[in-house]
Amino acid sequence: MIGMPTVRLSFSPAPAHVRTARLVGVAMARRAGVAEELLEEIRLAIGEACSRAVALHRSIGLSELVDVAMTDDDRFTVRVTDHAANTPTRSRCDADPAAYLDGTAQGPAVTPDTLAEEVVVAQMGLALLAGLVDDLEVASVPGGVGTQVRMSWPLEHLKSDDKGQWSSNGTR
Amino acid sequence: MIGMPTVRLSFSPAPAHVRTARLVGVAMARRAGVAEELLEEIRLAIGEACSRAVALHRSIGLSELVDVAMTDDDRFTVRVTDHAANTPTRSRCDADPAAYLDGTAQGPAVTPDTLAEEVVVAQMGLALLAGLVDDLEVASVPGGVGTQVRMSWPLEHLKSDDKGQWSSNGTR
Amino acid sequence: MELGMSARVVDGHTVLEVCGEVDVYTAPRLRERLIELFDLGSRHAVVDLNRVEFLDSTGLGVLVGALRRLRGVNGTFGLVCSHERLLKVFRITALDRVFLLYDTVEAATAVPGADAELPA
Amino acid sequence: MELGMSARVVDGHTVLEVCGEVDVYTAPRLRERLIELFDLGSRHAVVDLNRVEFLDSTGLGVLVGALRRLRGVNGTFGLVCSHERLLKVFRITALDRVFLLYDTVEAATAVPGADAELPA
Ligand SMILES: Nc1ncnc2c1ncn2[C@@H]1O[C@H](COP(=O)(O)OP(=O)(O)O)[C@@H](O)[C@H]1O
Ligand SMILES: Nc1ncnc2c1ncn2[C@@H]1O[C@H](COP(=O)(O)OP(=O)(O)O)[C@@H](O)[C@H]1O
Repeated sequence: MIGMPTVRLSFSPAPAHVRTARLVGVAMARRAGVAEELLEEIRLAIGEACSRAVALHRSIGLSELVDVAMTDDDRFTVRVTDHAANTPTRSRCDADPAAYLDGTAQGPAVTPDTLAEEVVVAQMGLALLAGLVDDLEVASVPGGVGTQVRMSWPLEHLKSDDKGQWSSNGTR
Repeated sequence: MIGMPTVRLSFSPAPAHVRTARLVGVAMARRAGVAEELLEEIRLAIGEACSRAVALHRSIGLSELVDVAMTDDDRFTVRVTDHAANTPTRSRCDADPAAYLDGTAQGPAVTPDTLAEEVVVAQMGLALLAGLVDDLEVASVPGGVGTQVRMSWPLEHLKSDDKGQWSSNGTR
Repeated sequence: MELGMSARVVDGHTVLEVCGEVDVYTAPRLRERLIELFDLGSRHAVVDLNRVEFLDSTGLGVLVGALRRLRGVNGTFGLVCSHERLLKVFRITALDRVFLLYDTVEAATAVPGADAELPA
Repeated sequence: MELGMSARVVDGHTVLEVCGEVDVYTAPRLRERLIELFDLGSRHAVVDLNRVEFLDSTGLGVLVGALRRLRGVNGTFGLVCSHERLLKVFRITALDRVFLLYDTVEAATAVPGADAELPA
């Protein structure tokens, strides 16, 4: 059934679990029949989408689980969903990285460096997602709080589903 | 919070996803600080609990997702939940494997071999779970349809949570 | 991680060397391969598990099925398994008392057998 | 998969060789290590990424932070990165125009530097 996830991974917003999501995503993509040369970008893209969601939950102290749903119907599709309310602060990260290094993007130079680094990370994360994934869609969660990043990749070869059975004659 | 899963994996009842569950379980156990020498039995135990749930769903044509919830509070705890109704057929698998080979356990010899193999598999799966896992609990899902296999293992070392921050002086 | 299999005849026994993971996902392919060999006439089979990294109950089920099938035709079915990791699985399930377990292919094929050469 | 780091001084540059995955999980340790080196007085640093298998935006953020910090004290910060897999990450984010990228440690340390020997 299209839309029904084959595998769903939900995790508390901790960096370690982003690794788990990458691991699961790549294992599933490989088994689903995605071309070997796409696996590295899938690893990176899933990591970025999940890191973004984790950072967002953590930045507002939200302990709710981040969701990753994966399906492999006609394409390998991954949906990463956060549960943070859509506020204006969420779009603060679209400045130019070079400008940030000049100090012009962040306004006065009093910005603490750790915050500044987070902004760079958010920018780079979005740049990577946009640069890596041909079929990328970012949208508000329908009828709820949060954002969903949907990405998909083509399947290279179809899966077989044959399995042998012991013949009932000749056995006893 | 005890009981709140850190990672939850749900998957359609397909054999391939049992591998995913093993992969996730071992990766999480390792990161949670479970002793290296327990990882192999965790891999096997999670695989058996998930295979059992998958086989059960498939045997009654249930496409609902199988659930695996993992927490790492004081111990590494894994809960595998199926959503099959509790019927008498579910306890058919407690005969002795040797007796099955003699043909005595299955009554008349007309039993198709494929079914017989499934019975052996179910027996061996339970034997492995019981033999491997010290802290094992099988119970009906509270207030719902299905069974939950709960397993836990001790943590060997505690996790650190330090992370450096760029000092705000000396940077610009 | 994936399953690899290769068959040869040694001293009248069909020896199937298996490597990788024999589990709920790959066991059907092991079953298929064994059926194929039995259909080709193998009556004395040895499955070499020494390069198997993982074996679960579904894998055990396939091996039990093979044992039953060859017993039914007065054949023999031996397993080569010398690593503690796998032996543990046989011990816990008491299948170490059901299967003939050998350390080496040489030991497993020392018992008399009469399988012909495999067709290419 | 895990992160490994080892530092040495080459021609007045502190060279930190990194291997494994630099990601949202391990990047904090890279940051810590760089801070440690800078606090010990390193002003001319090179991070050798040639044995890094994976680098994500959090890793990039740490590298940008290090670059900023050394720029702030008139130091230099070079990266050694010759594998296409990683270069792609720098290109997509346009950070190939922000960092000094070198193929080898030799090339990166050829520019003048004045870091003292590291304390044991
Ligand atoms: N690489 C493979 N090697 C052997 N068998 C495979 C392979 N890929 C798929 N199969 C067979 O296809 C069946 C279905 O697996 P698959 O469709 O990949 O699972 P899913 O799509 O649910 O993740 C398996 O039981 C297996 O027998
Ligand atoms: N093996 C390790 N190597 C380095 N850092 C680690 C290691 N284990 C844990 N940490 C640190 O602890 C932090 C928390 O990770 P962890 O508690 O294991 O995640 P979780 O429990 O949510 O799976 C990480 O951000 C990391 O900096």
